[in-house]
Amino acid sequence: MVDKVKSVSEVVRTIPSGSHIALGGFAIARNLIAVVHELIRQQKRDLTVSQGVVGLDTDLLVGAGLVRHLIMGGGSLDRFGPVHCVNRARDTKSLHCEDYTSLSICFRYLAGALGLSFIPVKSLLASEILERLEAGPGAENVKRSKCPFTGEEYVLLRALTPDVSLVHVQIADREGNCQINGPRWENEEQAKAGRRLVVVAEEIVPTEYIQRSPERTIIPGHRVEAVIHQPFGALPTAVFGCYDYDADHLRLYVEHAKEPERFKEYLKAFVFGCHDHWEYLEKLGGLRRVEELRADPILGY
Amino acid sequence: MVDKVKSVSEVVRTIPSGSHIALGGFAIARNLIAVVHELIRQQKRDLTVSQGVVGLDTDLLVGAGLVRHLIMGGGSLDRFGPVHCVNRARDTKSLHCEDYTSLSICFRYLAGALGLSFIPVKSLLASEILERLEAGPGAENVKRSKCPFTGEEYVLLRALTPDVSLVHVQIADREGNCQINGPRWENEEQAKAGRRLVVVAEEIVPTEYIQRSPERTIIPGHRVEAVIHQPFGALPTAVFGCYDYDADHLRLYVEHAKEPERFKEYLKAFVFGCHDHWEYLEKLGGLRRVEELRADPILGY
Amino acid sequence: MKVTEGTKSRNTLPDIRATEIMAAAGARELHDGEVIIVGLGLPEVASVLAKRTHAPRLTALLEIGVMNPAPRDTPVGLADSRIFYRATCWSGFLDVMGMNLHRGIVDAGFLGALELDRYGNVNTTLLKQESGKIRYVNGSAGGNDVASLAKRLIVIMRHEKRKLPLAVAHLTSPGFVDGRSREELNLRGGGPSRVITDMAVLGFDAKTHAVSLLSLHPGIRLEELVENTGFSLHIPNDIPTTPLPSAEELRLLREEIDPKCVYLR
Amino acid sequence: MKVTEGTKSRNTLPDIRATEIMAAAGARELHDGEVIIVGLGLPEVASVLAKRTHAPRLTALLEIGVMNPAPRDTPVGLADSRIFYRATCWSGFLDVMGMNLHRGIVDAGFLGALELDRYGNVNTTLLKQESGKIRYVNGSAGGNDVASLAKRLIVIMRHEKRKLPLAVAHLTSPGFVDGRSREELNLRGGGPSRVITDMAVLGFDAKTHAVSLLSLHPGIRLEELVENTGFSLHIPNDIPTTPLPSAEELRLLREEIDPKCVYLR
Repeated sequence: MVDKVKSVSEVVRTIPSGSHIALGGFAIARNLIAVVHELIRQQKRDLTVSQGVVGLDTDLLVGAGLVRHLIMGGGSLDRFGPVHCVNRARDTKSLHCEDYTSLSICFRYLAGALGLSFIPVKSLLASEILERLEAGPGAENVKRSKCPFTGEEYVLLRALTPDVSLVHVQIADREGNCQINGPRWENEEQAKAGRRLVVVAEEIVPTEYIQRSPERTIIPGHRVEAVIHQPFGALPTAVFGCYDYDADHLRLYVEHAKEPERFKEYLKAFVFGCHDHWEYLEKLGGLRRVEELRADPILGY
Repeated sequence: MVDKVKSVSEVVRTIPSGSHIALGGFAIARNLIAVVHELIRQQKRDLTVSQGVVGLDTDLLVGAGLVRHLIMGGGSLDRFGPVHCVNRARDTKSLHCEDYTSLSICFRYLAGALGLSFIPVKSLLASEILERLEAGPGAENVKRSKCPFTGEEYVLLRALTPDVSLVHVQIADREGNCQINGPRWENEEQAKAGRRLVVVAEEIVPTEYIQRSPERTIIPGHRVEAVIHQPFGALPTAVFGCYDYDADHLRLYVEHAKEPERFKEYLKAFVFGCHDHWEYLEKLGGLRRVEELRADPILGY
Repeated sequence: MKVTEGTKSRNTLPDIRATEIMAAAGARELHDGEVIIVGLGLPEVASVLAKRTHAPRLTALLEIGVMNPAPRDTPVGLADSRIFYRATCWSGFLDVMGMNLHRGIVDAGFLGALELDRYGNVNTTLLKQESGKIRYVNGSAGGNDVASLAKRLIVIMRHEKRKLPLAVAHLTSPGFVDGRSREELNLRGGGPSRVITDMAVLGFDAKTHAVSLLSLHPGIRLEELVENTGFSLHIPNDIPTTPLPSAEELRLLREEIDPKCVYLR
Repeated sequence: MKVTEGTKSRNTLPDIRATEIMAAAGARELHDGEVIIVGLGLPEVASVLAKRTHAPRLTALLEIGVMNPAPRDTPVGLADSRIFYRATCWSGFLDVMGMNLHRGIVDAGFLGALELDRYGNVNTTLLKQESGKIRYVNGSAGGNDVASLAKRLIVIMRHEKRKLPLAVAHLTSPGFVDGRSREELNLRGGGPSRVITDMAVLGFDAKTHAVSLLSLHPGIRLEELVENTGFSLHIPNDIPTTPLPSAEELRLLREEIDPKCVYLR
């Protein structure tokens, strides 16, 4: 058994500026907050970021000016608001953006995970999403073609193989065998598409725990390069079965994200002003706050 | 909630001769024995059968002369012997056979499950398997092509969409939500590739049981047309967590399967000579025998 | 879906909200035994109403990988754990959007829209301001996939002139683009079948594929509708009135499905 | 793998079985930290031996969807529940063969063979009898996939003339077909690297891609080897002797890994 448990700062130091990182969050669920804060503190620049449905994690990275190229299927903070930093960067054309859809980005990761350099899809046709991809930086990743057996028209998608895939999970052992509770959106395909794979786990369990229900291992340990153990590592976003989203902090975030100047204040207070995720959790209200947010074992939130 | 529980004879009556059926067994594990016996009793003819790694179920069907066309990735009864009936039918050319590999047949099912009419694969190239497919009845299902992005040479496979996919599972509710314990080989892709889907369950549980661990639902109920409740429905093959294979009966089977005349005796005694699966279980040794084979809860066999 | 009052007399029946009429009209579009993909908000409310009335065997899928949830508390979005509760299956995009939607077994997609044009094309990506300036919004997520692949699409949205333009500012999810058939567009799904607004139920002409009026909600005048629609739509000689929700439907909506009026405001 | 004694003096060292030499030689081909796909029988025995000696961090995958099993009882095949025991992951073909093997992260495939020819092509599909009659056997299962896609392939088999022909009766799994490079064959995997028999360890010439002798097992004479090989193979001037299993390796094999001699017969 290999012990792969590392600190977040240690792992982030191994991710060079210019990398393509894939983030496993979805809107306000299981976001890679601890990692993203550290990427900002270490000022990793010119990143390419890919994500199915962009959430707070990517919004933070884009707002902090670290992202050059964004590959996304959509984005929102659910009813808390849109992803202001991402949308603003797009409005002002300070970000290259390749738009896909939930299915087509999942298929691009699936192809990557399976070692296929391309995969067909029946979405995107007759849409401006496809036209814009063909006219922009996505042109090298899509191609209209026909099925050789049925003659049906398809879009062929190029596989997406991020340099580093990052996913937040509820449970991992020290080798990286991971369980994910609740729905998994594109986590499995995205994780396995990565050339490198890092997981952030709420809880580290002995391998014997994994061996009791191996059908629940979504990511097997041998694929994982590092395991970051960071309880509450996704706050203010939710982790099913562990804790609810912090609605107060999400509202505070959205208020700040609306305005570039106020966003800088947010970064100063909650990212640059914190040495690590533990200090950040203190700013969120510390033990008392996380206990308020701790999930009910039956409801999962 | 729809109650989809039906008897095996009721379900088999809805499968016309000439159908393409996909079987979820693997060698000597989770074979569709109760269904296959009933297909033989009802003399459903000219079947196309597809399976990843052919086991006892398909060997029975082929031996009984019901199969016209076999699509397979391989076949064996593990150390109990080869699939004699299948091999003999191939030797005497009384069976059209399309040979694939574990991965390529899984990809054909995956394409079917995803609604893709084709999918690329990097297996089969430079092999006689591919040459024989191209020269025989498989010619319309494979095509060499290049990746439009990388130029890499691939084999494109046509999707496989069986008329009826059948899978043996440990647990289902009355609507057809299924859990599978142990490894799942190509069960999920094969089941979801089917135009119709029938499951045989060892145990029927209330839907509330399913709702306690929805991450374990491998096949969702709305995909399922019928649920056959048949405890010990896979004997003499094993069902992980429920019972071990019946080694004595497997040896007896292989001895009979070696010779066409003796195979007829086997069918007479264990298939035609039994009105239903309960009678067959009595012939295997009834309650006393199944209790001997019942799985240890820790070991699963 | 936040309701901001416009210039029109939406709510002529003081006891029944426009959103309640919409939810009931939406529920009536769903048939028992169907498999549907729903977005959050009124589509989800309408699907729960259908399930509790005439369509108990409806299967509801959420793109994130949730089937048949029965939430106890009102979720704020698809990523809210509240909507995972008591589901019968948790999987992911590949299963819901791939092995169900792309597989061709989803009978109806039920979504909201930022803009919808006369051929049922939907925009959820960006808005063009009068100055010509572009403001990005959420993008497609599963919207384009559902519009492309579901056997039919039901859209539920506020009836405002700027939200129903002649042509959308960005064609995120195709309807009958340029009035062409779905076959011509190489799309598998049947395309938009209904648009349910707070003024009317709209359909699509079988030949021209353009939006046509199917029924006006009680108390809405035809002139109001025309005034608040950005394109000319086919209007039948006899205009039916959208049925009001029944007393039982209202009770379910108000007491059980959205008692806190999160989506029925 | 049932052992039927041939015409050769396989077992010159009365205390050590040929299968034990094979298992130890196979284990030495596996390096710590590698990801391997193993077939049942001697490949699995060898991989467990490697894991218990020099390669504790070896990851062993079974195509059926089992990772790192630690069986307590000897399984009769891949479908035997005994080999599912204490695994760290249960999935399926798509994960093991797709998301690992086809993804290109499997360092070595370790399989048996019915026939293997001078370019390392493997047959597991059929046998041609001397009468010309064809007898079908098991087919490929994962064999072709592993041979096509693993970074290198290790084959373990009995050394018999009919099992090592000039050309296989059916090319199920490609090696260096017609002596061509893997690039020319459009195959991703590196191809066969070792053939471990009960007489010798064989390799492949970097230029000709033909089988060459790497070492003879203790007590095996070169003439015997040549006599029992169906093709001419490159023989070095100095022929090394395959190391015997160490005392500890023998103890592990006999007392812990296959105490009932199911595979080490």
